[in-house]
Amino acid sequence: MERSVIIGGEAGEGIKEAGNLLSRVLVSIGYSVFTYHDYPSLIRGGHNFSSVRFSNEGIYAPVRKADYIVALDDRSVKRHRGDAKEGTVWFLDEKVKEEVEGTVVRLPFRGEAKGVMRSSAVLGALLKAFRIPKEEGLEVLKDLKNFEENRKIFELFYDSSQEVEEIVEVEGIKGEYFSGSEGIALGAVDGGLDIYIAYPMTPASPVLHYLAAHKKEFGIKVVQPENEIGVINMVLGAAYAGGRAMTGTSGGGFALMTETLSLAGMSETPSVIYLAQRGAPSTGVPTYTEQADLLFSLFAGHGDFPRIVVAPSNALECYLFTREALNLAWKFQVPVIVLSSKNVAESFFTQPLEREKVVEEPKLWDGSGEYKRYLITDDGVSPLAFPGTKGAVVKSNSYEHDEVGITTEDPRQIVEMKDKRERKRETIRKFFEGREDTVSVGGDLNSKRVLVTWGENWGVCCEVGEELGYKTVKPNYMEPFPVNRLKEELEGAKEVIVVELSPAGQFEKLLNLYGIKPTGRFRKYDTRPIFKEDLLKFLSGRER
Amino acid sequence: MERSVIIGGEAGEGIKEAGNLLSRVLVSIGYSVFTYHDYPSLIRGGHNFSSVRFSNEGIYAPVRKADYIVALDDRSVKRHRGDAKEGTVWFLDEKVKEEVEGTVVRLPFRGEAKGVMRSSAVLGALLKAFRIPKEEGLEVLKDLKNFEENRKIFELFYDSSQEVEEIVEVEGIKGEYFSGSEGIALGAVDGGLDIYIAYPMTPASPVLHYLAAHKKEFGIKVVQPENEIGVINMVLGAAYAGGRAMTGTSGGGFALMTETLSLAGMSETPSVIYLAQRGAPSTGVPTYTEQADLLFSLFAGHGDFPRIVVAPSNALECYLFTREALNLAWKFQVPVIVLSSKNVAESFFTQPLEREKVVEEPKLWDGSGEYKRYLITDDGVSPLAFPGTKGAVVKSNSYEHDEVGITTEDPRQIVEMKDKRERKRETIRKFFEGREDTVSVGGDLNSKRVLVTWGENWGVCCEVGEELGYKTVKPNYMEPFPVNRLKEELEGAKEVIVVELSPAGQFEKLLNLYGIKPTGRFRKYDTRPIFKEDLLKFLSGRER
Amino acid sequence: MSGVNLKTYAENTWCPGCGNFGILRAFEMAVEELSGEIPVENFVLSSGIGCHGKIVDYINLNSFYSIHGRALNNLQGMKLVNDSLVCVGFVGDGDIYAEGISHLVFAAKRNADITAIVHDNRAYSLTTGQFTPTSPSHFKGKSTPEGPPEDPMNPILLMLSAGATFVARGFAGDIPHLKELIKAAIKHRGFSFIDVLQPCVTFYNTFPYYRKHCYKLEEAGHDPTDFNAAVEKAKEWDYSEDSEDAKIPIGIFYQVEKPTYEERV
Amino acid sequence: MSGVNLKTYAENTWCPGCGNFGILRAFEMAVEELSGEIPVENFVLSSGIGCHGKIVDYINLNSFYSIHGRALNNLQGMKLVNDSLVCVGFVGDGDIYAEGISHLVFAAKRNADITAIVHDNRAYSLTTGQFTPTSPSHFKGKSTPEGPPEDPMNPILLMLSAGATFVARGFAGDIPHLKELIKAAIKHRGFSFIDVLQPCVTFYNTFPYYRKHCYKLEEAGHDPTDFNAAVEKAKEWDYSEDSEDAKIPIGIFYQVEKPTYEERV
Ligand SMILES: Cc1ncc(C[n+]2csc(CCOP(=O)(O)OP(=O)(O)O)c2C)c(N)n1
Ligand SMILES: Cc1ncc(C[n+]2csc(CCOP(=O)(O)OP(=O)(O)O)c2C)c(N)n1
Ligand code: SF4
Ligand code: SF4
Ligand SMILES: [Mg+2]
Ligand SMILES: [Mg+2]
Repeated sequence: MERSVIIGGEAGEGIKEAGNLLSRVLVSIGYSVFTYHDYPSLIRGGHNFSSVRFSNEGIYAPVRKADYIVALDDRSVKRHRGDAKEGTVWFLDEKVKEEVEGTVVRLPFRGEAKGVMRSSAVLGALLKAFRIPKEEGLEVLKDLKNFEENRKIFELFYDSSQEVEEIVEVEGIKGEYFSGSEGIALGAVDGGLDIYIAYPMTPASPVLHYLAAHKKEFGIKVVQPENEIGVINMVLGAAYAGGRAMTGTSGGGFALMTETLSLAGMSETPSVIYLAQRGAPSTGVPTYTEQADLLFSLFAGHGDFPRIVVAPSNALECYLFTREALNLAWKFQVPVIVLSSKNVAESFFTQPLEREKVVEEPKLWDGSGEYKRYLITDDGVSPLAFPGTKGAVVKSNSYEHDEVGITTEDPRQIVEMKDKRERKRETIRKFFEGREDTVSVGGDLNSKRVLVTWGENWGVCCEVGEELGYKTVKPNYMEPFPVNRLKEELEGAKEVIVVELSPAGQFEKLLNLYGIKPTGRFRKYDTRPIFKEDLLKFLSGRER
Repeated sequence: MERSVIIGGEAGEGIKEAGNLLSRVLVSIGYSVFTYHDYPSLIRGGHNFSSVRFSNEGIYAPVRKADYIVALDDRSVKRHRGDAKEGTVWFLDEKVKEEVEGTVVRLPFRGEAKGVMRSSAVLGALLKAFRIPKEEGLEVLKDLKNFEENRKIFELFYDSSQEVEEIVEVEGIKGEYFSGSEGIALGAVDGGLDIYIAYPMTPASPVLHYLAAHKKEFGIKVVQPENEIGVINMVLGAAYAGGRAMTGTSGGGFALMTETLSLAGMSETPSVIYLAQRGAPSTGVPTYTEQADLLFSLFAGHGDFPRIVVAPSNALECYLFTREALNLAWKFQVPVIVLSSKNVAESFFTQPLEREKVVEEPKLWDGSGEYKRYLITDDGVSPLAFPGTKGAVVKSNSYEHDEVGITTEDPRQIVEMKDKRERKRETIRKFFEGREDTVSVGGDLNSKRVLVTWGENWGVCCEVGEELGYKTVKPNYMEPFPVNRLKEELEGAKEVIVVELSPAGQFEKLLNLYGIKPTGRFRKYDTRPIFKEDLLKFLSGRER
Repeated sequence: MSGVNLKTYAENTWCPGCGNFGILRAFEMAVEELSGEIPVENFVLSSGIGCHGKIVDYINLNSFYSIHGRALNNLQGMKLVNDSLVCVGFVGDGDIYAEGISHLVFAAKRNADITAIVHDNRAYSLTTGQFTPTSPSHFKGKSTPEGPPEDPMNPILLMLSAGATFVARGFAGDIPHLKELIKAAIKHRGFSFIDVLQPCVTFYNTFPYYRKHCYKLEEAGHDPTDFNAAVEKAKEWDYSEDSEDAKIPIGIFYQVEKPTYEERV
Repeated sequence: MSGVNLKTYAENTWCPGCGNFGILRAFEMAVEELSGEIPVENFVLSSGIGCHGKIVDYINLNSFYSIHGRALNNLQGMKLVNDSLVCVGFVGDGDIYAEGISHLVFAAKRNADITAIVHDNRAYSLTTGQFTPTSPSHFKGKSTPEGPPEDPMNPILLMLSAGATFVARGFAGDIPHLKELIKAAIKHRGFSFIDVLQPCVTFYNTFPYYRKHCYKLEEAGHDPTDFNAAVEKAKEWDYSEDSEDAKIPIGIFYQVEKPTYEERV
């Protein structure tokens, strides 16, 4: 059993909230829900919509077509007429003039509810349609600020709307309903975060907002400095002083951080940057998606230095990979980039989330002898000490330096330090080598036809792969790139189709760099996610 | 006939000037001179040296060992004792205490001459040693500010020093003696430069200084803004308004420009960035060399957009490639990066320089109809118009936009614009495809053993290649990468050795990306140039 | 000069009632009134990113829709290569008091012959309401639910000390007055700065407060050639005060003639 | 407190006679005198890139040798996670008045509890002598052979208007006085700023001029709690004047107590 619901209207009238409220009810009665939120870059007006897809089996991808369409205005009808199926049920605001085919329920959404409160109206109408008991709705409304007002509106619409079909409670809760952004935030906290330092930028800001709202509960500091360059340098300062620090931004802000990224590499300062990709280049299409910062994230910063880039594809991976990212940064004293994109960050997933603090102790100075910040070691990792430690003088340096951290221009010392950092790169590579989980595998596991993808396309690839008989493969780390593990999974494949959201094919270039030559490609770059129908159509086209 | 001379002393006492004065004399009597200047990051004291190598045949690479060593202090003797051969003649300041073997001439350099004036003393001593007539020296001194004082010192040392061997005048002037930086500056001017906008950064600053010193003569403006972000945004503004603008920086400054690089890509604003690499990461080893910004320069900036990256390897290429860079930027309305490194920028070469203005007219609006800044065209290039044009409203945009330049979030328009930019990428690729000069070839042309390299290593590879029987190959454009042309030259090679100055092997990664798999590698990363002896030793080591 | 068509086909997506409409209207009127002296094709606008930035999509004049914080430098580049251009930057308070503060300070220091109109709504609005450098410490934004842990900056004072040769404050709710300020700023040779109090009806609706507390410097006998008096007036309201007896001066605080950057380069 | 060994083995590569030696000496003395109250391991230094930046290689204390323009933010990050650290930034005039001006303005606005010591030699010296924001317009640098086409900024005035709670000027040629300023700055809770007139004997030897024209604010009866008086004193010498009757005040211009950023976050 699977259904999908589109809710459309203007920015500021609770579209996203309606989608999330509905989703939460569905999750609470046992469904797996995937919610895609689509909104342009404006504050009031325009056209927002949320697409809530739910099923009694796990789902992680958006679909275009909807069984139910709620339209608060004419624009929503126009935009989504093409998303209707035969039998789609429409819930229209009573003032809507556009004509639609099929079943129509007219309700005074705008007349009876104001602004964001309309979300409760929509919830009432839909729960009634699904014959879901009122109480289920009240349970999720309880958490709202204006519970009483919302309750009234909800009940008004519940009572005055129509039943359509019964969405029954199903067995077994499928998980928590949470977004990639929430996963990132919680992962950071459980990875030992002390301070989150960020400048607002879509689609990374939800992490900032979430952490700011809960900073007391989490026992962390959250600050917003003057600009991204200020941000990343505070992050490095905090880390140098022993605090686990992290920031989040999107492509433009990340670009501004790249000089300091190189400083993190040279000074070997642990740091975590969450980079949420969006429509690019430049300001681009800021509230929509793309995967065209991949090569930038891998090669940003002048000079050679090791880094780690992890690429979660859903909320749970956001949680797990970010938690690991903090530990990796401190284990290896390198910058770690958590690379997501708008539809990882802002979509909501239903996944089991078992929170657990995992804070590994980094390699620390044992207190004996003279402290040398850049002690040459076999694995390239030097013991850490922090300012304030009696007997240690901790000297960090952006110049090439000797073991103590004092500037050097001596060719031999330069080579020694560069070799040390390159050994660290190798240590990191070995750390991941052989780890099964560096690559995810799904779809039809025995197929010789393979979809290879990364990030937000994972859900849709797996689902379509299963339906059409493709194996699906995804590297979870982009650096160090799990080339052997990936080749293992691609061995014997007759067809290797790379699926990505970059017009120039950045992921394919990365595969090429490691000697992997795909036989076909699906590139989407209208900045919208790959809807299930898109990929089905593309692959079916190929079969014929 | 080939000789090499090392001149060593402290910063501030005219070491570099001595090297250049000597070189100019040698060039004026028919020699090809290559001069390597080695200096640490300080203003007074420390140890500077210049290595002047000259021959009656063209030479373009540094050697370690010297036939003549001038040492103004003990440190210079200690540093260069290992650079002496059997028979090396030493010119020591009379106060030097360190012992040396072989012929020694002691002179009161420091006693008789002050600061930078010591360059004339050294020149006097060396010209006398070479039995080069005094007049030749006076000819080059003439251009100095304090000619009279310098003349006196020069003559004093000429008269009081000793002859060693005769360096005769040889036939045919080999060219102009100029540095890569001067090549860049002159190339920019002859490519139609209107304004140079830069923030000081070693080793790019010499271009700023040279252009500032000659701005009236060249009829250009030269300005130094508050920081690199300010710089690159002025560059874009200037270009938008119709001025040919360029900037120069090194890795850290370039990093700061990357957000705006992406803006140049999106807004399709012609712009030229001269990126002079140095010891990295971070502040690194600022007055020394490296080639580890290659992949950064290729992938910097968020999102996909076409760019061009040219990589000159000597002064003449600096001139030619920069002149072309300005024209390419305007022809295709893309950012063009001129990628050099310290020893291209600051070494001096003897090469024929035939200056010629080459300023191609870009694709301009014909004045008919409504002006559309981003008109969709087959080749992806839209006609330009500039503000101030009657009847045209010129709208540039960092957001995704429609043809007029107004922001759009419409998926179809987004795809259209991205396709347009990708078509432009293809137009650029085709423009270069089949052009012989996208790759340089040298050394032993018939050999099946190949050295493949780029940038500053070209000279040394060619020379060693010729001596040891290696063909040498160098791409002159890193983007679009001349992969076919390169493969053509590598066809049938039994051995392909990649020579580069990056510990992590960035150039090799790039070759891998295009399916080229070297069989061996020589990576140097002590931030010093590849001296001829280094490569000879490495390759001879392989043979055994 | 009603012959000038300044409208584009772009859909206006500002919230109904937004202070930005006032700035747009005042600017359009200024351009119309100036169009006798200044050919419209010589106008170039540039903007940052934010609600304010959208203004360039709505005006049918040359424009460079820049990135966050950089518009003033784009304009300086233009002016350096074509002195006949009339360069106007529409920038935001987050945009130019935070991200781009270095460029603002230096445009003033240099006396670059451009005009900066700051849409000072004291919020990062397009990114849904975080505090900016001019938000008061009681502003509850998404990144600082209890208010920013720092006091607001006083951009008027900052510009005076940075060397700006035309320093003014306008109010988006007083269009005729703002129009005159914009005209004066454009006509001023050298760097002109207008901090426009622009209520954001969604995240920080200051309309009622400003309406009540703003008064006009020119009506109060202020002498804009007196630097010390300008400093005093700048300090009269410090962007954190929200009391009932606050007095907020609008108008020209300071204006002086000095050679421009372009003349000196 | 002669037990503190503050020297490192790094070779000092400043030009003989450089004003930086005076700053180094004054700081060493200040640390020694403070070492009874402040454990040496709690000091953290950070610096920009330039001749000034080398100072951290020469002092055997914790240090973060940062990149051009960013040291103050590294320090702010440190202070936010460990309030017991005593954070001192050695920054350059090119470094923090040009590249890093945004960070300076905001460190002041926030009242971050760190100290900024600006080695103000009015030149980019390590990059061989270009003009900086405090170079006078007659400074003939390599990028502006005829002098910069802009007037210098007045960092004292700028810091006052940005909200700094401790604003001072020192002279590298008066070590005992500078030492006292540094001690006062370090002890001040909140953002402390010292513009140190630091002659660069190679590119801009201002020693004779400063020696002749500097006078001490504390000896002239200046009241550092009076903001208006501070502004007046800041304007007394504007970094462009080089006449024979210039008077250059050194000492504390302004000091006021305010909650720090770290307390408020
Ligand atoms: C480098 C960079 N950082 C962050 C952003 C995200 N961003 C877009 S608009 C904006 C807020 C702008 O605030 P303001 O300038 O005050 O404009 P307003 O929306 O209030 O008019 C921010 C931070 C960006 N586009 N670029
Ligand atoms: C981002 C960046 N831009 C430019 C440089 C080059 N640079 C190094 S030192 C310096 C000058 C510093 O001047 P100042 O801060 O006044 O220091 P001083 O040498 O005068 O002490 C510059 C521009 C750099 N290191 N990083
Ligand atoms: S959010 Fe505020 S500034 Fe933006 S359009 Fe709406 S009212 Fe105006
Ligand atoms: S160049 Fe100037 S600032 Fe640098 S060390 Fe020499 S005298 Fe000091
Ligand atoms: Mg704002
Ligand atoms: Mg300086």
